[in-house]
Amino acid sequence: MPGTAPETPPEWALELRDVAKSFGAVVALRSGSLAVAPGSIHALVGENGAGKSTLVKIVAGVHRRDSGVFRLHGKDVDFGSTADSKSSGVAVIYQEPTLFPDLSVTENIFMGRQPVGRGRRIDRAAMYAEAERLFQGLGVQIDPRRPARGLSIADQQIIEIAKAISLDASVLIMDEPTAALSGVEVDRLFAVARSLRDEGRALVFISHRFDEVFALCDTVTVMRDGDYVSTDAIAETSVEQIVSRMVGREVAELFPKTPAEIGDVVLDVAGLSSTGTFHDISFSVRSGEIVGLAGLVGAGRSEIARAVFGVDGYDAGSVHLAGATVPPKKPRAAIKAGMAFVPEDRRKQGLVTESSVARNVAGVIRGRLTHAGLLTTAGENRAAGPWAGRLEVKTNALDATATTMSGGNQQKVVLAKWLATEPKLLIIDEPTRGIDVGTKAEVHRLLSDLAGEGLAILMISSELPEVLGMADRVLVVCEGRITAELSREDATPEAVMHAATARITHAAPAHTSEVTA
Amino acid sequence: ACGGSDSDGGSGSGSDGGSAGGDISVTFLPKNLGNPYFDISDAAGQKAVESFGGTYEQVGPDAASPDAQVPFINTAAQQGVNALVVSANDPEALCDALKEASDAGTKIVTFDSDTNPECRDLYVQAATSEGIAKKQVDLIADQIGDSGEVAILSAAANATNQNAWIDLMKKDIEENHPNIKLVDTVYGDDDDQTSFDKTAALLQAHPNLKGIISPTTVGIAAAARYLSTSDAKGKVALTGLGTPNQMRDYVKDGTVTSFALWNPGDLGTLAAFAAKALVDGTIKGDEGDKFDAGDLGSFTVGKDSVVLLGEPFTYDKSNIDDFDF
Amino acid sequence: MSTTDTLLLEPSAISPTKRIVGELLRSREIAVGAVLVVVVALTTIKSPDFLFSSNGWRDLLLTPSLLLLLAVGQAVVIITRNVDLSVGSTLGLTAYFTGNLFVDHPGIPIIAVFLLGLLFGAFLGFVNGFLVTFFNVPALVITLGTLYIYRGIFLSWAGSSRINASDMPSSFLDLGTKQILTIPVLTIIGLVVLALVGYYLYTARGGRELYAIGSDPDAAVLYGLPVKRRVLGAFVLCGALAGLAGVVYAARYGTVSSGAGYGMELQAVGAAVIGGVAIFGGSGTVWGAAIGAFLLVTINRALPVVGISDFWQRAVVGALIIAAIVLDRVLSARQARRLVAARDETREQ
Amino acid sequence: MSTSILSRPEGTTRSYPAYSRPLWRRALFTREFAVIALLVAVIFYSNNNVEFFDGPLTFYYLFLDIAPILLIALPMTMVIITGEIDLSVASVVGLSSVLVGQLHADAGLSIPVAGLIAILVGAVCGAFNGFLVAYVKLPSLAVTIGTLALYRGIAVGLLGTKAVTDFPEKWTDLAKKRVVEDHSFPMILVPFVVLAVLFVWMLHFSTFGRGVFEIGLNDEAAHFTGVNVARTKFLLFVMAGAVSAFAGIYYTLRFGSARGDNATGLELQVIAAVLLGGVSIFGGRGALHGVIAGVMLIGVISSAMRLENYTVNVINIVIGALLVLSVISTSFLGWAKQLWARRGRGSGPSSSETGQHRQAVAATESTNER
Ligand SMILES: Nc1ncnc2c1ncn2[C@@H]1O[C@H](COP(=O)(O)OP(=O)(O)OP(=O)(O)O)[C@@H](O)[C@H]1O
Ligand SMILES: Nc1ncnc2c1ncn2[C@@H]1O[C@H](COP(=O)(O)OP(=O)(O)OP(=O)(O)O)[C@@H](O)[C@H]1O
Ligand SMILES: [Mg+2]
Ligand SMILES: [Mg+2]
Repeated sequence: MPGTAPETPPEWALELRDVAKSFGAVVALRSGSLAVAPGSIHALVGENGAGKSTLVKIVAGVHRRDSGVFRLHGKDVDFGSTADSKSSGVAVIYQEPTLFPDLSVTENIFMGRQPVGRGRRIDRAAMYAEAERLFQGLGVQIDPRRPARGLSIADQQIIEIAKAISLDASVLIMDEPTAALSGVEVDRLFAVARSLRDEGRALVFISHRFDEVFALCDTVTVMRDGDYVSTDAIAETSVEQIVSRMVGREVAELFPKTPAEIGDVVLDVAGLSSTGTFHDISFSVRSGEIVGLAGLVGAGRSEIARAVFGVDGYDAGSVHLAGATVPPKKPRAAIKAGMAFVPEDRRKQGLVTESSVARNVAGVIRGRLTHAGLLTTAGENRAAGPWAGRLEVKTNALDATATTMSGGNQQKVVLAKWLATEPKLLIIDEPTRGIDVGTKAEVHRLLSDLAGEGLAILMISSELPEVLGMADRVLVVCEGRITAELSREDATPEAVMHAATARITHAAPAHTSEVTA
Repeated sequence: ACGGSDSDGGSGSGSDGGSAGGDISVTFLPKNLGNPYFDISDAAGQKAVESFGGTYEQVGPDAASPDAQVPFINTAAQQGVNALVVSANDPEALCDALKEASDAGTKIVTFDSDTNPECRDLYVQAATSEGIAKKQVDLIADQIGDSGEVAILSAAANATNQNAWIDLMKKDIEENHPNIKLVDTVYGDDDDQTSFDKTAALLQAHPNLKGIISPTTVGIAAAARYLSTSDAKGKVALTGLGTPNQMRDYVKDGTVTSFALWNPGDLGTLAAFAAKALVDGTIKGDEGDKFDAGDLGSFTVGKDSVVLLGEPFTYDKSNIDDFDF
Repeated sequence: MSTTDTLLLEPSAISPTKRIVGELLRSREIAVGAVLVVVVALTTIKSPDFLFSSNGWRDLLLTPSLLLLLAVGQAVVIITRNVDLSVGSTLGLTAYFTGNLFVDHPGIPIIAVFLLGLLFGAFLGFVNGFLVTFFNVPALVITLGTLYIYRGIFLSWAGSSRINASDMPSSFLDLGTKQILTIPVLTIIGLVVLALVGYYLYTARGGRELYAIGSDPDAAVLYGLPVKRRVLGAFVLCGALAGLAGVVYAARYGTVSSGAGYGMELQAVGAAVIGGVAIFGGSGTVWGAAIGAFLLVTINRALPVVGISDFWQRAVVGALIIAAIVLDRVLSARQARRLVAARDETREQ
Repeated sequence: MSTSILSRPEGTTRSYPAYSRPLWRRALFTREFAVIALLVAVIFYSNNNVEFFDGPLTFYYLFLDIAPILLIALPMTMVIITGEIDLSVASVVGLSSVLVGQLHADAGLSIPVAGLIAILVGAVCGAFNGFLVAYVKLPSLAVTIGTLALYRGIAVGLLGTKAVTDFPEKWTDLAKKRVVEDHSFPMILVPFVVLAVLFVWMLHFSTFGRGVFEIGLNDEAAHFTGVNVARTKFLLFVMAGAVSAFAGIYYTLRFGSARGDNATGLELQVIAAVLLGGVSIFGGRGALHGVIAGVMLIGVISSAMRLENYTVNVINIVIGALLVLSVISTSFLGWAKQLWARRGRGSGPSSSETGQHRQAVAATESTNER
């Protein structure tokens, strides 16, 4: 039920009307519309796969629309490449950071338009000075000469933002720029965005976090299944209204946490340390319990999880699962012992996107599927089918690849793969990152049900509501150390944030004493 | 006609001419393609084959290795060519393939570089190994005053004929030239660049070097080129086996005094006629068999089914302009 | 810098001179250069002629000039995360083309021959680049194919003819050894090319874009860089330099037969890798590649002088290539460990 | 979702078809099938048009010639599927050849013992490559360029000017013997078939093989699902070394001559054949039947062209062109298909496709390739 597109006022900075785009048989965008006025911040929301990023990429000149109207400042345009859009004053921050790891952060910002001196020589001094000026404006301290390799996702995102700002564009589009940022950084980004708006630029902001949308934006456009749904002034709408438009149905409760019976200790981590990443980490997870690992981005939560599972090594400490020692650096052994690990980066770590759904789902259990020494595709299909079905993965056949699946769907494939191993402990890193509300609720319900069945769950999340809504117990990590352990009742946003920023704000040497048992 | 090639080994009797010439197919298989020496001999071979009305083919690998030659021998066997004229990159490695071709009815003539005797019907030898070795030793001894350090720049490390000559040269030097010291043997793989660089290395490694013998046409040309552009020009003597066209400039500019070679064209011609004689049954390859080789005259098969072209000929400033190959 | 909260990363507080000195000390180019100096020194101790005779000095500079050109071109292509395996064949084909020019057009000016050789090589490089960029297919496969094709064309074209010294004018051949202020002309050509390419890569936008493309080709497309044009340019440059190397080959060796340039492609890649050009693109310099070429050739020349038998030389070269890349990895691993440890320190403050 | 997740009885939720396309389309529209079809076409054409091709010796010689490539292509396929490459295989062939010769001639060992030692040394050579690539994490292209020179250098150094040629007739004959008298299949095909079955099982029907593909597509994800990436790569390099050494023994016995320069340049032929057979150089894609057809195709074309008296240069041009065409065709077909699909849907602004655009799309999609 696509709504009617907004009326054309005299001067839209960016205007898209009934834009369509297909990739082979996949219709990514059926009829997308978006109109952004200069001097405003416009939110674009929609479920995973609604076509937001596709719309962005059409504006950026990465894709060409199949049909529809595309105007910039009232003029019809048709970008054949990203260079075209850039020269027309459009800056885009893509959903995935697109940095050149070998080059310095400054070169990353100015690539292709470096300040040149005599004889078209690049003026490096001017470039570094300009970069420092940009960073200062953003209130961050990054060595302009350091290479982009090794930057945390948050820092990468900040470079992307600096890059976009430096373009001095009249239209700035940000596709989920905050997905990897923590509160402080988000605030700073918002300040910059507002000042850009006040300079009369048009901004498009894409996010799955409604609090951010409401805090920052003036107008919001909702998309669903490649169609335009509605556009409203923020002041005249509500979260419930937007959610129901996005989903087109009633969304069940977002955090359907049901109390489960908490049993014996399943995972016991003692004194885990790894130089440069985390120190002296001790905690345990019981069966039926969901333990949340909270903290700022870059605090080292993922590293802890990776070390526990064994994809990374550690210098000291021990990991026990159901009483048995889990050897370090041996994921196979951890799996055998009953551990499952849903990593934070689905596309890079969670699954082999170019492999079929069946092979992905059967990926960990295929050792068991070998009969008479033979592992066959048919066998994998038989084993994978039911698990894909149980998690309601949306695919038309088991040999389809996960390449073009939406994030939520991919997450289900990853979950199916690990649940197929029938684990005792599930470690899940950012279970709903980049996932829309509808699927989010499904994932949460699933986690709650699994805990109800006696599974021990260690959940890492940067979304405070998720941690607070789902966890029985919250561990707060700050700069590689556990700075607080809070029960469900004690875990208020204030308490968690306090512990998460403890060492930064206090810079107290006697930090360990803050850990509450 | 070139000196040294007019063999007087055997009178011109018993030749009944190329009567049964008919449609004899002869395939030439050189060590590798693009080697100037074989280009000359094979071209002469072609002329000879066409003169008796046969069909000529030249095939070969791009690098001088035996494993690359074998498929071409196999192909010749499949095609059932009447005769295969081959210069062997290895005395042993080609044997089985040649035997199979022989079983398929193909006459096998080796030329320039031989296989083991039992693997072929006839070997057309340019000159006796002793003769070639002695010639080169004599030339270098002459040029350096019969004393001092010399080195050898050879082709591939496993080249049959090269190694045979090198052994004979060593012996000859030991026995007859006590003041000459053979200090090094290096291998240029019959590649211009490698031979060139190895020459440079020889001069670096042996500051007292007085002479270089390079018993291969590629090697001697590359060495001459290096010497002609270096301080050692005129101080380090160079000799060996070379073709006049490649060496002319270096003889004239004084880098090289003299070098030796038979006429590779005559070698090709003789091989072609030998092949024909085998095919039409004039000879069997036994010792004492006689056959006619067109302008070259008549030849007699010697011990081990070897036909000898003659002795190497010495080229120097006085005669080099008389030759064009 | 007024903000003092979240110290994401430490900006460089050290002085510029200290930083530059530090960078130099850590640079791969210096390390390889040092090895080169050691090799030359050791060999010279063994045989002073290696450096101090006029021939020794000349050959020291002259012999690597061929590989230098190939390595520079190869480095540019590798920086864009591609590779050109056809350079050896391109060199051979151009060398033969060069010789033929003299045969067919006696009296042709030498500068014209250099230009035509360059153009001919550029054309062969263009074919590679076109196939790679237009069809979006892996360079390794394409250039493996053209390695065979170019060499096949070379052999068919050359057939039974070859180019001898007498086919080329002596003024051209003299270039092979001519020296200006004791520096051989061919080396000067190589060094000028090196300087031009190095300068372009470091100071021009286009040069930096080559690094960006190699660092992450997909990001380069999203960024709006002219990826195809740049990669095509890199291949054309590599081909042109291989073509130039072909002319140099003809001048230096005075003879061109079908073996010219055989197997040089792996040497060129090897030189670039030894010189610190990352095989997966995005980093390294042509200076490094040039020093790598000098090292590779000089080791080859030094081995016989220090008395290592002819037969073992290839083994030693192989071992040295391995040693160079292992050393590089060890050094960078140590640096990474230092960075990690430094993170702890900043946290403890 | 109130019922149990972990142990819910099957069949309560939706089920999926196993395949999205019918069998014939899955079978016919593959690179492998295209190579096989081309091979059949070339054989058919040659049988009718090339004199002597239908003779009794053609396939016998063909198999003798391509046997080393066939053998080495098996492990090489797996190495390339993991996204690595091994350029040192031909040098291992040379080294093994020299070792067999020296151990037999100088040390007086029997051929089987000498061969076994050579295979062990080959495995050690492979292990050295594998160690540097898998555990030290060096790029395989660079590592094996180094060992290409190193192993060849050792082979040449060990042997010097000597060439060992006196091998017992029993063994040299075996290398050329036919499986059944008067048939075209030489004995070397027996170990090849055994190895081929083993490798097909390993690559296509074992958990190890699934890991190999996953490593090629996404080695990080493979690591996260418990695939031992380093050990897998290491083992593959060991296999490549051992099989190359075995090929070296065959080489030595077939030619009756142990030489350090045996099989020079073979590595590029093997890689060309593997790539022609449909294996992606970026890893993750490929199948052994395609590779075997690819090796055969190169062999048959060379054989037919030699019978037509083409020399090696023309054959090289054809093989090179085939390699280029084979990779171009895939991307060309994909592009044509895309264009076709778009045409079918009617015109829009996109009917004026530019190269730039294709590039951008290809780049976003080419992540598949990597
Ligand atoms: N290159 C492509 N090829 C094929 N299908 C694609 C491609 N890019 C996107 N799609 C499909 O188009 C649809 C829209 O994707 P898009 O990335 O625009 O969604 P989105 O709204 O940005 O979702 P998210 O919130 O998860 O980022 C999805 O179904 C996706 O699978
Ligand atoms: N000061 C630093 N310099 C360089 N890299 C850093 C620094 N601090 C953190 N990192 C890196 O940034 C990355 C982010 O850390 P990590 O993923 O463990 O954080 P997290 O708490 O799991 O956050 P999230 O999962 O929400 O991104 C890590 O790879 C870490 O090594
Ligand atoms: Mg998106
Ligand atoms: Mg994390």
